[in-house]
Amino acid sequence: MFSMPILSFLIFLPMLAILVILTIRGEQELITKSVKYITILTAIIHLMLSLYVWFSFAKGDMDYQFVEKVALIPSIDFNYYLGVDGISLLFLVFSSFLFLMVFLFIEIPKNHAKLYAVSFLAILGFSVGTFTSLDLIMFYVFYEASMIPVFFLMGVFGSGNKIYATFKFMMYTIAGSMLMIIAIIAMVSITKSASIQYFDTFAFDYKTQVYLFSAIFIALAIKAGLFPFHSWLPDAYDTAPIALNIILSGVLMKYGIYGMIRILMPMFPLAMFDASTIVYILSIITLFYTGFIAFTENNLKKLFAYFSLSHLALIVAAVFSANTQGIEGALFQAISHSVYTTGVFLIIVYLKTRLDSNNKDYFMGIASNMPLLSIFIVLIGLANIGLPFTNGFIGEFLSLLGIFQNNRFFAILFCFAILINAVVIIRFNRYVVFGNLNEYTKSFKDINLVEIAGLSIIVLVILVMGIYPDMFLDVIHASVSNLMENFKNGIIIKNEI
Amino acid sequence: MEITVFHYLILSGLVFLIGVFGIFLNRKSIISLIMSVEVIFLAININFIIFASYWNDFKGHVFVLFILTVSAAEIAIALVALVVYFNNRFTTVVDDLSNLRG
Amino acid sequence: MIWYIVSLPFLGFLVAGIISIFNAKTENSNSLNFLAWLLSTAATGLSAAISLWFLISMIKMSETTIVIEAQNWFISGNLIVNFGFTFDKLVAIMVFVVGFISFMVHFYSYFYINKEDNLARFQSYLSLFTFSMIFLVVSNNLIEMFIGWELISFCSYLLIAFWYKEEAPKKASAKAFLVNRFADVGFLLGTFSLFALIGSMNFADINATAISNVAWMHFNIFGIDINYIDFIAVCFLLAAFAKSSQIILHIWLPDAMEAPTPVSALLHAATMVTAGVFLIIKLAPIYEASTMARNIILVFAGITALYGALVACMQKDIKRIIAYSTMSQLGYMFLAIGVGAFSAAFFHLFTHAFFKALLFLGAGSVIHGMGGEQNINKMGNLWRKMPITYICMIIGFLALIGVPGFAGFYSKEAILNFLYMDEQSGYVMFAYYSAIIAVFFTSFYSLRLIINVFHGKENYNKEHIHVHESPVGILFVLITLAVLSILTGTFLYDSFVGETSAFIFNGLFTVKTMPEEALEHSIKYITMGLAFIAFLLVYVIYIREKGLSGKMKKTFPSVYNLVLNKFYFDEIYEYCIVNPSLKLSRKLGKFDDNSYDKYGVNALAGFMYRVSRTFSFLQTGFINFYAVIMVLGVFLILTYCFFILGIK
Amino acid sequence: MLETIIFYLFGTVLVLASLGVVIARNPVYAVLLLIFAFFNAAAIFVLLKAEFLAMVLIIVYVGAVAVLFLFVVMLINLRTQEKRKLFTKYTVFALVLLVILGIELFVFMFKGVAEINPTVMDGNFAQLEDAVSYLGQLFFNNYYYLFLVAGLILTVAMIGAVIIASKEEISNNQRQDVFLQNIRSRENSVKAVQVEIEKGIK
Repeated sequence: MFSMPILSFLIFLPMLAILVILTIRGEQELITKSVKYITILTAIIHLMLSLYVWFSFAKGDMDYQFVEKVALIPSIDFNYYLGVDGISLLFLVFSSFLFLMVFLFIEIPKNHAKLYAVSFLAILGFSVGTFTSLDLIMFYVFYEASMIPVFFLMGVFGSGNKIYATFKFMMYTIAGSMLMIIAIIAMVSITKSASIQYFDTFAFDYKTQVYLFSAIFIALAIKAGLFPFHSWLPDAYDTAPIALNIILSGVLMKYGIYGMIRILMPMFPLAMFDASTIVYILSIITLFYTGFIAFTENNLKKLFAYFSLSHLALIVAAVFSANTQGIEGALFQAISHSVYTTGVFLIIVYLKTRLDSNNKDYFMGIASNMPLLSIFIVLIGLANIGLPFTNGFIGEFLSLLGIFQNNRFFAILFCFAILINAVVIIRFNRYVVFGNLNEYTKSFKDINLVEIAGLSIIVLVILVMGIYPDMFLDVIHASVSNLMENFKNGIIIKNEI
Repeated sequence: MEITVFHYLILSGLVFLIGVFGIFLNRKSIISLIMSVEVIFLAININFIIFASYWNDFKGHVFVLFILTVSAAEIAIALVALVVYFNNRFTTVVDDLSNLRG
Repeated sequence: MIWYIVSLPFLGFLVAGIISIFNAKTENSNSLNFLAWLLSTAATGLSAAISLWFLISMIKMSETTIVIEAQNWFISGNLIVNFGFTFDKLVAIMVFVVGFISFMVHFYSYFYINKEDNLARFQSYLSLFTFSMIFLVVSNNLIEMFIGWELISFCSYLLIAFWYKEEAPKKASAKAFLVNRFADVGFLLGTFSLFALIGSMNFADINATAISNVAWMHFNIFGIDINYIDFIAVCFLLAAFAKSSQIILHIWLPDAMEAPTPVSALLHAATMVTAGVFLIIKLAPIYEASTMARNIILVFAGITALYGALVACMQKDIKRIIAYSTMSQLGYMFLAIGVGAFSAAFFHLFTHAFFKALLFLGAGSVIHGMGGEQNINKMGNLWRKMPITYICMIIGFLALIGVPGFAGFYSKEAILNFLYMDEQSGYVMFAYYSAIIAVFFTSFYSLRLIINVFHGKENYNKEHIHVHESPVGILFVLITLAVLSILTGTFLYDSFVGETSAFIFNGLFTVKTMPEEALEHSIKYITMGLAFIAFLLVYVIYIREKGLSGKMKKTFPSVYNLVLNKFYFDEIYEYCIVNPSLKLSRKLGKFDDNSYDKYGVNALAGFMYRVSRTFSFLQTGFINFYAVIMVLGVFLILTYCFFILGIK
Repeated sequence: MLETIIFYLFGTVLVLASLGVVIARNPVYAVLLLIFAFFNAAAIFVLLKAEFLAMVLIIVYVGAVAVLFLFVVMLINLRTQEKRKLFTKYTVFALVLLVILGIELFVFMFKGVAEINPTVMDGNFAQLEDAVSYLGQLFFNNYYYLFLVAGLILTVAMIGAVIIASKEEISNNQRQDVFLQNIRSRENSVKAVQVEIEKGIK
């Protein structure tokens, strides 16, 4: 269909930029400046190319498109195999967008600018690889490789108790990856194929499904921060630089969601079907537990860490509802969450440039002398609680509808998510936006043009997604219906056996 | 009394055991350790040759030659390391070589 | 044409909003404020005018429903959401009411809001509020309605927090938003189950036949069989109860009085609290099918009508009295719904909109004249100083009490009559008697307010407060509304609940009619008798025997305190829900920060560390030792082989 | 008959020489005994019709490697270790272990030989002809690549040895320099400064 290997190019473009950055020598300021321009340029080209993929993508087509396949190890059908369907495309474009936002609107630290930019570019490349791989082994390699730069970013650019947090994050990740690689080896050795497409039609027997499912699910649940595996996240958010927070919540946590949809659903339909109750219980616990913590959390970054966890729990539950509305809602909510969390962290970084603190108590009464920022805070807060015409609404609505169709009882509990989210944001607004001015906030100046631009882009995307969601849902319809068909077939086949 | 393969095997086995005994016995000098390893190699070579003759199969000889090659390389490296170590520490007593301890 | 009705207020919101941003930068300039006020008022007025024109042309038309579907908004599987508007005669009337009241309030605000405040911001909020209510009313399906539903709570949040620099508005706004958010949970669940049941969220598909086809369906939670229709009805009821502040979920409404008075008027008369009633009327087929839900309505609405009226009798704040009266009147509307008289409920909603707006704006006028004082005990003998306000307020209260000839009489008597006629079960009996008793209390608090504010001794400090009649703009609004409060009842009775009402409501629900002769029923005399007794009582307590209220306080201290403190609802909520959840939140936060890691993850890590330290004695670092271990290993393997393989 | 005598002669000497290597206290003696053991082993090789390998062992291994040993031992001038008891607790334990190991070893070897080919239970050797040329053919036809690899290994070992032993590497290590320590004086190590009050050192 298309001869240029555009997906490979999307993966290797950041690598190219890395090479360029590594060759820069000179004064610190010069380095910082040139690094900034190179990263922005790369991100712009990257976004434009991924938008090109988006627009030339045939929406009704169920098959993978832009496929590139080079055989690597034929005996186990291990290929360099890339391709996108609607689901990957959505994640691809939005991660590209988030990286552009990060490069454009967040300052590069003066020392180690090169390391900083290189790490982010590497994550960009690897994340594209993760979202477009059609081969299990490749998926794993990219998935795992994206974590390496995170260690550097957290360890070098972090603040506070960063070594502890980095170590914890690493341990969690490695524990999950260990289970995952074991499962992948088992899968490949059973089927003699590593191609993800192959598993659409291959049916494992029930017991194997359960074991493999559990292993991969735990790995992905660690990424998505489900309850017993969540404790890396608040610490990581607290210590990581804000740009990394955006990428963590916007891209890396979404690996979990993407993996569940891409791997667990088509490959282990029966196990997934049977596990849904357990996952619902875990999600409910996560949702209420983290939501409640977020009520009174004082540390801004931790607050939104817990809040993200609470959102992610709903998304995971929606994935496990395993019906069209649930999956589409989960996907939509996943990208919505990326966008509005980016907004939240941009706000935090703008507050932090005025006063370097994470403590909510220092930022009180923004509305009095920063009317513009407070408008943005309220708008982005609305997206967080899923008010209509923001993207959060569509995702939340579809997710909850999906869960309701799957399980009435849990849906009733999950619906209280909207109440919990509202409590968090309303409390946040009450103190930060409408609070009484204190000696620090009195001297704050309202946001400047660049900051307005950054927040406006986010708000624009939020509104576009909320008012015209069909633009994004349209892309995933075919893929999701294909997925659902495979899922149902998987269950039917098993029932016959 | 004819010499059968069993005699040869007993011989090589004895040499092997002596080499192992050397490893046990030597607690100090690293060079003695290396020499014990040499003795073990020798026993193994003899064993290979025994079976090569026994089965009328020359692959055993080939193997011996490779073992000689690799052990020569190994000895060279080991001895150089020893010399370097000696130059730094003025000793080859193995008891002091406990930097590997974690 | 219909698009203009919806989009004009939104346009007003955008314009006023943009102006308000500039306004914030330029320290509230007067001309900008005026511009914003003018544009937003004009937009709302235009919208109201168009809706009136539309209503008139709609009444002439024979078809019942006009559906405008713009396009597919979004699709997901079998869920197809069309973005569009539905107009039937009920909707057209409702849109007009909303537009008109909102226009009045827009107009009024310029004379009421202090010039130091950002009027442009206020106007933009008002316009958005209007837009969302109109959006809710004309919505095509439940999702659109939910959008309006949530936007309303959000706007009320913003408006209540308009004076955000004080503590009380902040608290009240958060309370209002969260209680309404709780209602949203019910709304969502109802929507979902309706979708699961009939596979659609369009109002067009929610009709009597569709509902009766699925009325037998059940679902199962933990072995309990639940009827779908009952479940849906209760879910939506939860939503409507919170929005329309029925008892238990009513706590936000009195606190919402922290908002500027025009907001209260808008919120109580047209936009927010009526949304719940409107929702139930929209979903009438479900409530016709579910007896259980109707019984619940009767009980709760009966209690609410009584509770609101009773608590209003003891309040001191002029706005709170009227707020509790709204609660009580909403109870009446729900009572009508409880006996299936949706048209009567809607009629009461309609008349109530006018006289409640009148009362609030009149109260605003009083507060304005008093320079911000809201305590009725610190007023008195104002009728000479502000005669027009006085007359308008009197008209409003007469309408509220339901004196024959005024609008409230017709609607309220219709409701009481329906209740009386429907008298079959204990629920209806209860509802009927509580409604009758509530009339007594209604009269009591109305007269108490009138006497305390406009008659009697002047209890305010004359040197500091210069009472004056309000500006012409305010009076214009008051007079208009007063005229409407008188006229709407007499002229429209027949078309709402009388014989011709079938023409308006046909196809929406089973219309129960009430001929005008029915009003000759003895209920009228009962209520008027009660009102007269109340008048006498008020006269005795507040004019003749000043000490009587003090005596009563001493005789029944517990009852007095109970009513004075609104039956301690706020305190109960604070004690049972708010504080425990905050406490739990802090506990969980500490747990997650310290204990979870300490005893969970880090404990595991520590255990592994200790294990590895234990085994590290094997790492002596001596090469010989390793060699020996190696040989030992060979030995062990060989021995193993010797015993396993050798024996074989 | 001659074969028997030669076998016993060289075999006995081989065992004794090996034992000497292990227990000799002077490393020079040990190396010399090792060379002696190699010679005896070569004789055993010849007995087993592996003349070429016997020559390789003597010329290459003894000529190069063992002499390298000797060199090193003399170069680093190892002193004779002090006299020690041969039979400590440790060695007794080792001996017991070795005896069991030996028994197991022999049982396996004999058992293996017996099991694999029951027809040659007598343990006699097959007759080999023209071993050298056959070996050459094997090497340069069948094991050509492996032969090259063996050469490569030797090369790498050589390079490695050179790099490790090269002076530059050694000088990078932290060594105690007694001379430098001795010439260090107070004057060029410590600086005394007059500090003004409340100003500190700039």
